[in-house]
Amino acid sequence: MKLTGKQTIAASRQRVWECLNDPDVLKQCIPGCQTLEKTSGDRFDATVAIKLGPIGARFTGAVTLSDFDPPNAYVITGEGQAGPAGFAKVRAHVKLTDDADGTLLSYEADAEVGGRMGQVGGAIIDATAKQWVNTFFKRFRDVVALPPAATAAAATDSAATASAASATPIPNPATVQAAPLAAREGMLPWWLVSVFVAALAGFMLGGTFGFGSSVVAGFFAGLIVAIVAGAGFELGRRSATPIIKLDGAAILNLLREVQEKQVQEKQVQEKKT
Amino acid sequence: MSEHQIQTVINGQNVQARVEARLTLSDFLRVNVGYTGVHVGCEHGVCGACTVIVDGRAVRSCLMLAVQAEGATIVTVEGLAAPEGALHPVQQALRDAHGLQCGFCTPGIVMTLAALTAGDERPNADTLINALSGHLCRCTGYQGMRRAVRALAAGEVTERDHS
Amino acid sequence: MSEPPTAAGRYIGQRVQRKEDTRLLTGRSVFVDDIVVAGMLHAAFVRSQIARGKIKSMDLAAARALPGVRAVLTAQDLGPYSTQLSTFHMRDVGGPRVRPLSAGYVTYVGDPVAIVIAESRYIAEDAAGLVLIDYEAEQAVVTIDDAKTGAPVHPGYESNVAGVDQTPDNPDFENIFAGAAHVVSGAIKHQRIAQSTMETRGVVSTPNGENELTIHIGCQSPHAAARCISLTFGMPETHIRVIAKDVGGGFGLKSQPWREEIAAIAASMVLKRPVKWIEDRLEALTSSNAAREQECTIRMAFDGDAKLLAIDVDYAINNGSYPHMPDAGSAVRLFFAGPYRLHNFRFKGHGWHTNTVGLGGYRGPWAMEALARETVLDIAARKIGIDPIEIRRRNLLTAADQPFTSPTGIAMEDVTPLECLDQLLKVFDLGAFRAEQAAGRAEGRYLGLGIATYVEPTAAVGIDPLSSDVAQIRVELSGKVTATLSTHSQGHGTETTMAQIIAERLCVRLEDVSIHQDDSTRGGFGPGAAGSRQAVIGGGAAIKTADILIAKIKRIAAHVFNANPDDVRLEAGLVRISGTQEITRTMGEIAQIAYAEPHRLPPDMEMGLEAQYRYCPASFMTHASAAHACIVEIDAETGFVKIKRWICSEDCGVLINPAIVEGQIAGGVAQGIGEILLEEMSFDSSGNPTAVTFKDYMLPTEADVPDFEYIHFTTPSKSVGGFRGVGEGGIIISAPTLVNAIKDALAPFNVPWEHIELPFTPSRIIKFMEGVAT
Amino acid sequence: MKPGPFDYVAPTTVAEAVEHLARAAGDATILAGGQTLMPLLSLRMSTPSVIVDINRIDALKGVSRTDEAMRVGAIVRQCEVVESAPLRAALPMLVKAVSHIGHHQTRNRGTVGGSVSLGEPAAELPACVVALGASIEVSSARGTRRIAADEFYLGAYSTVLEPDELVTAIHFPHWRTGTRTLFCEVARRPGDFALVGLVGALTVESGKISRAGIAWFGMAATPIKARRAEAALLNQPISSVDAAAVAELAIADTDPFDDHAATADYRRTVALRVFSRSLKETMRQEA
Repeated sequence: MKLTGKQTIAASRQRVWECLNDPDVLKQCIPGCQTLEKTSGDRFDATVAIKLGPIGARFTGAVTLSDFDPPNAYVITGEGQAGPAGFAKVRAHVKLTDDADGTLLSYEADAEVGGRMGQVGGAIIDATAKQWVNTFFKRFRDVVALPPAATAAAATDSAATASAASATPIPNPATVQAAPLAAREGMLPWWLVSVFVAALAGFMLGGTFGFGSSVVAGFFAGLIVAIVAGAGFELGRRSATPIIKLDGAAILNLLREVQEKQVQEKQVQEKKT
Repeated sequence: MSEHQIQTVINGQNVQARVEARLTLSDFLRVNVGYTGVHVGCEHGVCGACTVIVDGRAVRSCLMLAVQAEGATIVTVEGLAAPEGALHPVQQALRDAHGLQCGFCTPGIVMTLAALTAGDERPNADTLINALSGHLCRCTGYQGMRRAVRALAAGEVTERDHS
Repeated sequence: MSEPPTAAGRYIGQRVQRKEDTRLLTGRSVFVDDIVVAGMLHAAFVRSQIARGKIKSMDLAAARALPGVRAVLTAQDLGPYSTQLSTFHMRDVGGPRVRPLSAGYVTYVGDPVAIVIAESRYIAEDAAGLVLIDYEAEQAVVTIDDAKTGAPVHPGYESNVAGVDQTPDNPDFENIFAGAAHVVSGAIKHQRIAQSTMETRGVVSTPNGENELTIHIGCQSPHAAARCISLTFGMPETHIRVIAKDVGGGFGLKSQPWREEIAAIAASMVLKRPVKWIEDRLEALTSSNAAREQECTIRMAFDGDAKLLAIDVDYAINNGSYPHMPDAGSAVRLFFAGPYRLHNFRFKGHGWHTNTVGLGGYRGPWAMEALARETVLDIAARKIGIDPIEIRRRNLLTAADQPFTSPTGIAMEDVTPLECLDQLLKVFDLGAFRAEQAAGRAEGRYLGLGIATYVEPTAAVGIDPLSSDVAQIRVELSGKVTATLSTHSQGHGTETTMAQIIAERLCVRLEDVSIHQDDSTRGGFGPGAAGSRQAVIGGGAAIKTADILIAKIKRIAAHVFNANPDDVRLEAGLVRISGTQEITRTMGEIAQIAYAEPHRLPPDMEMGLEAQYRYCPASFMTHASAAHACIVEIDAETGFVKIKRWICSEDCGVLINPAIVEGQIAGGVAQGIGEILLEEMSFDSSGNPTAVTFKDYMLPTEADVPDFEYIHFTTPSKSVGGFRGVGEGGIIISAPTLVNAIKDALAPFNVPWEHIELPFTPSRIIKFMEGVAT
Repeated sequence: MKPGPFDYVAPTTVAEAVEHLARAAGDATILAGGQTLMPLLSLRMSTPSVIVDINRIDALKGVSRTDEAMRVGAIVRQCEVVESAPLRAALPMLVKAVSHIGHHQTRNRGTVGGSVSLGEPAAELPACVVALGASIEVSSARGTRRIAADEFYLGAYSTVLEPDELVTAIHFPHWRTGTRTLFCEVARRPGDFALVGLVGALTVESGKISRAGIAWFGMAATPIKARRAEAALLNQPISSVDAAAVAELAIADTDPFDDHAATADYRRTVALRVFSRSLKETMRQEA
């Protein structure tokens, strides 16, 4: 399935080019991207979750950059398997040219959805795949247009799955906070993080700091939920991803993270007042 | 994955069981309870072979979880004929009319027609025939089924002993 | 039973209720998935998601580690059991070597690469989902056109040609066309069809004893299945017991165990544990051997009187990757002349391999001969300017023409297509219809009449495995009758028809005859349901065996009561010996003597009351004849085709049970309706199937099939019993009948019918009506 | 085809249900009638960690009449709609459309809320809520809100619902008694999704059309409100409506696609025909 598009970006060609090669930017722009880990020069392991109503699939695979012609063009390829649900391949040839309002990004993409998704989804899945590709470039335009500092700080929706039809799904409270954590923790899976943050949200709002009883309560609540989620996880629904075992150290680190975060936030608030 | 204790009445018998959350009602009835007359033909709710009567209504048992049957009263094709062997009028009508060949889709059709003819007033042939469109049969071309339905609607069928 | 005793001994030709129905109606039937064996494990397959490519790596660790998983086996793990499958003809007829699981290279979406064995199907599927496969994908060859130019599907082959089948060269052939008054041509592209048995394929394999197997499997003959399995694994049949009590439809799909069944059996032998595999519908619509998908272009030459001079056929069939049997249309060629006075015939057929699931059998596998011939005959009639009925009258074989041998060597001595057509036209008022049609058109209603005639070749013998059938009948001490036959039913009702024949012959009550045909270790070899053969050959065997018993009963009675065997007659379950005063004994009393009182038997007579006969008709094949007519109305607004009337005029010889005969016709015609209007097993350009549920693969529903009218014309065949067979005729004839009706309805739109593509979807019909051919 | 593993909860109150949704952080799926979800689970195209079964929540049951609307609880079964005397009287067009959903056996389980929130492009109920100007009552741990049907659908199977939100009821505004029904569905076989479908209501007062609500199904990725057609009909004398012209306006709003069941061209061609025929039939209806 072929599709083409254009985006005018209010930024220099050089900056657009840099962003095209910046994993953080790519991660923010790939709808439903949950992890993007550099494995070699131009290759990144990635997990991307797509959600379409009750239909959901988590693709594990790679994003590859190739055919470089800096700062004019390259090819970005994404391939992923979602276990029984099927697989997806997107290969986009991206061209940059100067434009009155900055840079004109044009792309020619070829998308293929295979396996069950393609077999059962038919026209609807095709339409979704198109939307997915277009959403990527729309987001890219928006992110690049931000000042460089903001780009780095911009919250990703890496914790939320991409609602393919709405260009920018509103992530729920828990996951918005989860993202920076996940980013710093690097390896932590989104669901685990979000579970903890959800559990800890309670005492944060209560404004209790330090290891109070409520913290311990929140901690154990989080742990229990995490184990439940972990069980579902281990029993193979996210077939393609490595199984994460809960270990005490990771949990303590995570808790410390949250503590630090609160202290920082508290300081910020005090400055404001 | 969560497990659940359920209590149901199946073909007049109290059944208590512990089931995995994901177990479908059709598999529960076939494997756990042993009512293999519930036939699984597509597992996506189109063929109708797995149709059973849940709380008086004909439903696809492949489109329900076993855990959802908690507290429900279920009738499968095994629960229709009289103990001494007299066929249910629906079964008799289908037999008289040669309404089946391989017989795999038959239990579902029997259950749909049994549910619709259970009430006091007799449904007309159109109502029954429209409900037949929810069942797929690859053998018969639906000829005998339609004859059976017309006979049922006309009240021409009586139970007969086949023990 | 509902038959009063007075009916005893009067069964052939009666619409008796089926013996199998009470168990099927009450849920007491036994289909494969109903079998539970102690220690049984459950199988699910890991299948290729791509149509073609090399397997670079397969990561089975996560799947093997999952609790409840007993094994994840690849082709290598099956070891000696990763064996070559035998074809439908049970011998190597060329084509790729087919193994239960693919290793290293996949050739269609659904190609099984590993089998997971677990404590439940749920867990097996969990584990299958955990297997990670890294492929090096290759360009898939999906259509016949792709196959002609694409790289060979099977490495080591020079091309994608699966086979070539053609008639010998005839230098004068083109001259016939050059000199013909009329030359008419037409081309048909037939979509791929999924047999869609309501019970999917399935097997429960139990290894036991010393290298023995007990196998419950969905099949069309336990004997054929046992033989296939024995050849595949190099085991003697004697070590294999195949049981198939109730089977939910076969239609050719279950004519032999294929890759998945064999893989499950192999796994049970590797693990030494009972293994169950039940195909789910997604597997059935992606990985079960499908059918049809052919392209056929034909030319017909006629003289000035619309007499058929010659037919020229160019045929191609998409075999897919691993067909049950590589085919280039040999059966299509064989039967193309049909019921017509044809002398000159040329056929060129090509079979192609593609990266799609292989083809298997489907009711009337040669049906393209009738579809192409009958639809182009209609084009010819219009072109020549005579009625489609008239062009058939001028060319159909008459009694005077027979015996007649077709250009492909098919001998016909007593076919009656013309008589069937005449019978049909007695109940159908052609003139009245044409008037109604004209009136309709005036007000924008589009009615059409389709007529087609054909002969159905049935009961072929001498093509392995198609052969004889055997019947073993014994009168028990109780006087009740047990019969074991090599026939088999997947809905055919042979349990009833065979009992009708035996009860009639032995003059006993139908309910006193029980039929066994579900176990390969009982009775003897028979190919079961294939080629519309069981009534003719199984029925013949039942009659011959019963007659042996009757003779013995008469000899015993005559000997015991000092009478002449000719004075002994069987009547209503009794043996009557006429003489000065008539003596009457029950069948049981005679059996008592036969089994228990040797001194009362004639000298040298073998004890007991049991007999066996293996029957094979004298002729290579028998023929049934038919003419069908249907009337359609096409909705000008939506292009929907409504079938308003359908008349089947058939001659399948002596009817055993008219209700069962009509059931065979109706089922076939309904399948033909699905073929023309609804069903399509479609693929995307990369070979991924796109009609994998019953929402997308559209089977006819009750609303799509009209009430059928039947006319039975019963010319006894020369085989014992006079039966002719009827299994495949309905689907073969219904397709052209319906196409012709649709063409007739759309006559006002001047559609160029020379090239048609099936199915006739509403989208295509609307295009026809807009004058745009697809 | 067996569902993958998940946890199952069957709350008895809306509060419990939305609590479960919030806790699952977007990884829960709501089980209503299950007539679409169950196949997706069996195909493993839906792999939630938690299934929240709402069938035991009494607050989601039943049909009631408020001053401004008929309130249909989210888990009112489709068969109940067809059998409901109040709905037959108040919203005959809804009842007619619902009687075309799937088959007898699936209507016995399938729910109103389930079909509305799924947003299958070729389904009857989403078109009904759009045509009749319904509003969708939604709850989450963050509160409740009402969403106008107009703004509810974003694309195939995608709506403005947040992952933690639950549809609790549909409010169908009252249409003056005697409002006429506009309905037509073209499907390959009984129970199949529509190739072309339209549903609508026309209120006629003293010979003039005083209110019109019309929507297509199967004609785009979402139900399509035939706004231009509605505007053109408003205040027109019912007797002198140019049905063909209105049909042209109606399909102008659609964006049909090709699939295995029909081509986009077919849908357009046939939509034009059935709209104008159905409208003519509606014009002839006795008020």
